[in-house]
Amino acid sequence: MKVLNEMTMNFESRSSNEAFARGAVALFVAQLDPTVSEISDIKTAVSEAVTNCVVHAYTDTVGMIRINVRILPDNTVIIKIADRGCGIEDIKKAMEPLFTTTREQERAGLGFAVMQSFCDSVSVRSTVGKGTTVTLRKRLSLRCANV
Amino acid sequence: MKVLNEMTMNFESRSSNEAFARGAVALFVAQLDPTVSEISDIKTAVSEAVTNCVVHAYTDTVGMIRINVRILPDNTVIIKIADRGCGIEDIKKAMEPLFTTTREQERAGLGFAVMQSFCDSVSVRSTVGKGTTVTLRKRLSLRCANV
Amino acid sequence: MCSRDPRVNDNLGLVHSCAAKFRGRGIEYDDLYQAGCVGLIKAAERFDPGLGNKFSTYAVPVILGEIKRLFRDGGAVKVSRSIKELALKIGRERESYIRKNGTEPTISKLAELTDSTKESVIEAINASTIPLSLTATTQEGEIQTDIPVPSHDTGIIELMSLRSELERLDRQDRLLLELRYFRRLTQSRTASVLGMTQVQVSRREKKLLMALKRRLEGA
Amino acid sequence: MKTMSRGNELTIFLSGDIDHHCAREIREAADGLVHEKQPGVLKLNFADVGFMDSSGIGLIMGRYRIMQLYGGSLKVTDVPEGLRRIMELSGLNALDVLEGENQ
Ligand SMILES: Nc1ncnc2c1ncn2[C@@H]1O[C@H](COP(=O)(O)OP(=O)(O)OP(=O)(O)O)[C@@H](O)[C@H]1O
Ligand SMILES: Nc1ncnc2c1ncn2[C@@H]1O[C@H](COP(=O)(O)OP(=O)(O)OP(=O)(O)O)[C@@H](O)[C@H]1O
Ligand SMILES: [Mg+2]
Ligand SMILES: [Mg+2]
Repeated sequence: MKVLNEMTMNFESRSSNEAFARGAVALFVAQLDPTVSEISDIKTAVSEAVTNCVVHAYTDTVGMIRINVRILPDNTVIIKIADRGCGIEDIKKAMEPLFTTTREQERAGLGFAVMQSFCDSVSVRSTVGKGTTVTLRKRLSLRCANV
Repeated sequence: MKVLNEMTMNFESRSSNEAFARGAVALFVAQLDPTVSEISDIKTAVSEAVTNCVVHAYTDTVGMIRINVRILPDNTVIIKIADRGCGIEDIKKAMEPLFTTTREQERAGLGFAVMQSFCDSVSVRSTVGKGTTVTLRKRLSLRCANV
Repeated sequence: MCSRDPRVNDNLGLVHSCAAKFRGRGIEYDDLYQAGCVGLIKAAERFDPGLGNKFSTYAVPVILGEIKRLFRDGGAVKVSRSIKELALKIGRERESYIRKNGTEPTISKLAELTDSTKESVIEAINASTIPLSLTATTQEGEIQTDIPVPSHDTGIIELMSLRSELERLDRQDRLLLELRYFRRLTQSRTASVLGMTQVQVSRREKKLLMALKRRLEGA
Repeated sequence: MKTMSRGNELTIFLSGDIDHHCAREIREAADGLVHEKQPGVLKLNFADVGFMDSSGIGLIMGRYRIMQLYGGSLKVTDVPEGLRRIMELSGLNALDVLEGENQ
């Protein structure tokens, strides 16, 4: 499908950038004139994916995170969050609710469950040692206003 | 000087992206805990530079705009706004207040004057046919809070 | 919370973990937790161990769904409205902070004062009006806050007014001034563009400027 | 866009951000109104404007010219503190359109 508008950003995997990342995505999606709950769903899902990059992909280092957002004519938003970090060995297992590999911190293993609950679809591609790309898809209820 | 944090974004030169661009820069700079007026200065300057890309660099087409933001340890923010559009023939003249090449759209020819007044420094590099990069520099009054 | 179903009591921690994911989104934690508990009870009622799933795996989406419903119910509101309300609050807090402390609050201070996040403060500023009123009130009464006025270049002002006056001139005169003052051409270059002599340009220019000056001053 | 008509005075209440993206819409709406009502004084109320760049200046200058063309005048009112700097930078003071300035 034709892409109506598109944005890509690159930033370092610092926790201080988490708020920036979800906020910037929200600002971009705001063009579609969404409701509070739609924007808030998107921000929560993006936040989970970005936090995973900061916490899991680049555990003891700082690496780059890349976010790409596309707006399709049917009011669907596609958001890709990609890192070049450690990768995920067993994607299916990682996506199960309550599965987590970090014990020490207060991670609940709910990140993917939250993304799934907040988006229409979540897909994950990952190669161990190369990195992970999470693709979120959400169709907004209202028609495009400003694009 | 060491860069404390950095962000780059790429988006299309659509006027509907102008609000997104200045908003995203504001969100990133928010890490430095600025005041409302510092944020508003930065947004105004970025808006001028981005609008110039939309209006002048890519007059009858849609091209990519790239924004890079760096935060330095002395609380300075460096913002580069780059396009690969038509370029500027005479930079010195272009930067003069009231100089404008577009009459029809009610441009006042004040964009560069505004950038200069709202930032500590503005520099422009441009090659005709290749594109333009505007670099804005502003030092914020308060010390770094979260980076 | 107390239930006959042990699955409910054993999994309250799960509800806390789910509710924690929704913190800072404008709904009280207690309400999030309550909704999550409703989800947990529903999950316990519907769970079928015969299908081979772990209870928690089944329960999480149900709990999340129930919490999400809280947002959905109030959520048809357009972004701009809720943000406008926050913006109003920010404007008020900012003003009273300046009144009390004499300096501008930072974004994080404003977030603290309005019980929101730095990010939403910026978004509110981005999306709408933060009323920045001109006057501030102190105990002594109303005072005018000092607005830093940039030293303005009178040249700009004159040119600005000039430009609007130019629209009234006839084409040849407008071109002459345009070339001389906006394009900064020399008199002889201007003369050759317009098919005049340098002396003619000089005279005409002088006359035009005098007339414009009179009109601008008379306005 | 909220407007108010009193006598030969037309007030347009602008709101939100004024940038290049939305300036055209405002411009067209304002000019339509001016054309229709032919007011002696056009007032642009900036009380609810949160952000403005030079597109806003262009907007004001353009309306200034149009009002002159009609033989009327333009006033810019209720400018929030945050926008004063850009208004002053542009030299709008000299055109005597900024209302409530204590010269
Ligand atoms: N970008 C990533 N790179 C590497 N591993 C990842 C990445 N994202 C997720 N994982 C792996 O998948 C697991 C599950 O992720 P999920 O977000 O569901 O839970 P969590 O991050 O462990 O806990 P929570 O998100 O609730 O804080 C993680 O523990 C981690 O092992
Ligand atoms: N990115 C760019 N690419 C090509 N030309 C540019 C670019 N930015 C500025 N210019 C040139 O410089 C001139 C001056 O720019 P400036 O922003 O000061 O005024 P303006 O855009 O014409 O009017 P205003 O900004 O007040 O609406 C423009 O008219 C244009 O010719
Ligand atoms: Mg996670
Ligand atoms: Mg410009």
